[in-house]
Amino acid sequence: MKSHQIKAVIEGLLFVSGEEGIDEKQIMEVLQLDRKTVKFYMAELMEVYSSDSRGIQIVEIAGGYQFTTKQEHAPYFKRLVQSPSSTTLSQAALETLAIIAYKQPISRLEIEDIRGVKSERPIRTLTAKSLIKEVGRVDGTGRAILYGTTKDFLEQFGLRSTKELPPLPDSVPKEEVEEEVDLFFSKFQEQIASSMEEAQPIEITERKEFNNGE
Amino acid sequence: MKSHQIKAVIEGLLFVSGEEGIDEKQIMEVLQLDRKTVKFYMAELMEVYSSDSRGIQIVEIAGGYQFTTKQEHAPYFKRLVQSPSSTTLSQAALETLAIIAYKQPISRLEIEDIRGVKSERPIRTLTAKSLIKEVGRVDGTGRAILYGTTKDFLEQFGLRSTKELPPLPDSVPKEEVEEEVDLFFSKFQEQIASSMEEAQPIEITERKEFNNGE
Amino acid sequence: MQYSVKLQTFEGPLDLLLHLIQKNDLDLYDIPVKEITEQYMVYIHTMQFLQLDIASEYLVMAATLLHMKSQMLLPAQEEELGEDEFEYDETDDPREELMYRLIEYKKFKEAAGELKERERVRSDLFSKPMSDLTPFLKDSTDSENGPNINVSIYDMLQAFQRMMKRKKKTEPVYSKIQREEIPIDEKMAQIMTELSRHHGKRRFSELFEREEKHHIVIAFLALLELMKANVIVCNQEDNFDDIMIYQKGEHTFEKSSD
Repeated sequence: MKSHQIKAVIEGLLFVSGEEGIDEKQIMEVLQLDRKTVKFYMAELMEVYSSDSRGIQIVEIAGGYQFTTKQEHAPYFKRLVQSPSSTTLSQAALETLAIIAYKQPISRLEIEDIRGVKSERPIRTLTAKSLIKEVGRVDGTGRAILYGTTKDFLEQFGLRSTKELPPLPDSVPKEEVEEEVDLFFSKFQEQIASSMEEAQPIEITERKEFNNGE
Repeated sequence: MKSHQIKAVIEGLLFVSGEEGIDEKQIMEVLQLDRKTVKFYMAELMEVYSSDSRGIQIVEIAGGYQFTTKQEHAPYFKRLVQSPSSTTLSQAALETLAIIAYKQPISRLEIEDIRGVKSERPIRTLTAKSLIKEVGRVDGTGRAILYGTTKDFLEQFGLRSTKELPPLPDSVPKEEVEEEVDLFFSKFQEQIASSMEEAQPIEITERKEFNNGE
Repeated sequence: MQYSVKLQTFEGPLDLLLHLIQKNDLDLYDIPVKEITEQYMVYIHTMQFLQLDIASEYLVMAATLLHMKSQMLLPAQEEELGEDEFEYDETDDPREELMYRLIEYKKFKEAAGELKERERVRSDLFSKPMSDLTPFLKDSTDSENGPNINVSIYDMLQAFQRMMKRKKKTEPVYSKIQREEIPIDEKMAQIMTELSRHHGKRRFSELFEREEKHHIVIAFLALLELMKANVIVCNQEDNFDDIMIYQKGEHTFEKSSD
């Protein structure tokens, strides 16, 4: 088979696979080629498709390849079709997912240690969305579940592997302070001001209010 | 917009429309072009795609256009369907398949109610893999599609009919339950059990508020 | 309604603390404990003023901060402390632990932001559903194979079971909660009785009848009062560990049976 025919077949395979994508291994099996040769043709095809005059591109994700449209054309498609990952995640789910992605395998307790809050719900949501899964158990009593990310995670975030995750920021740059004033915060500021003026020990007022509440 | 960009966007439009194809009119609207101009660009694109080195072609269908694979590549797609690597199903797809198998005929909304997450994609995958199909429509407005399993599904799992499906596991393995007894859940299981007998669609399960904030 | 939206942007006490530190332009590596504690408490009060639910984590952090504040005010205490537990080296900065946690949390908060951005970019890329390949199966010569998928019925049932397990955890437990008035003085006395009954040592989790916020808060406040009165000492080994309470005075700190 000639090389232009091989590329044609790969193009067809990418097309039929659509959002599911196609693995290198599947291409190898279908075309009876070795991995190196497949990689070679894929690189050539990706090059061809990267041209400005093309409306489709090949993206590499989770050990496979996928046809997608180009980001700059997004406005044209938004009106026509639903976005593949239009369901966005809550901040809680994103934080939990970030911790799992970087620290996998990790138990719920370790996640909660980092977040400082209970994290059962985001873990459930992420499991339901197939973004994380059980990857093992802690040895010893309790045998807590260890979580890791899934192939769907890589797909939804357009990653080839978890190694492609950007390095964790380890220094803490000072960020600009958000200047959002709302009802709550003006209230908050008022109270700060008044509590400063009165300069009362905070423990005393605290007791009273806790008693009233609930 | 330059002509090569216009062609790029049309290419993207053809791609996202997939097997359904796209009307001339839709292209006109999205790109704000008149019919004559669209016809001109389509002719150019079709010319480009007719090359031997392409694995996709553009065909004209009832007032619109459609990407399809080429007939001479059919043997490769056959191999793709039967390739051992294309043959695993994700947790999401398996869950969805289980629900459809036991609750058919069932609509997408009912499936999503049970799973607690959007399920369009696993449904599409299962359809593409010929494990499920449309078996009817819900009466009334909307006429939602009802899904059921296929003959291929029975073959795949070595069943003569869906009546041969083993009873649903109605208890979660004990050692894995870390939480205290949940009255609601036993209620839920009872209802599943009874609704299985009566072969009614499940409506009892999800309440929207459970998923709040995730 | 407006502020409940705003409040949800805090993902817990650490997030709130980071916010306070940033808002007031404080140094994360040298946190002024007094100031941050006061602001934090004001925040908690404001939440109550607006009659919002306060998650227990926020109260635990309040305790940590108050404890830290008192630790930094009081001269280090010399105590006979049994074997391993409960040791404060004079040179230890009590803020270190909190600082470490805040830095660690901040990292992942930022990483979450990057994930969000990635997700957004990714959602701008459109694709198409996988094509229906059944026609290719139909005219295949060896069509008796079916789709030849590498899963068994047990994989399917297992997937179903996993889903049930996940769902089970999502279902709420309904229970009736009766309002009770528990005066703090009474609770304080109760704790002291408990302590003397258990060799002067008790876990915080053993000090309230039910794990309800109301009970926990009262027990917690009573503890603070008792600490202030200098009749008990508390120790928490690790974040989220149970707090150990030791009675001061005639009782020695012996290890309990567990």
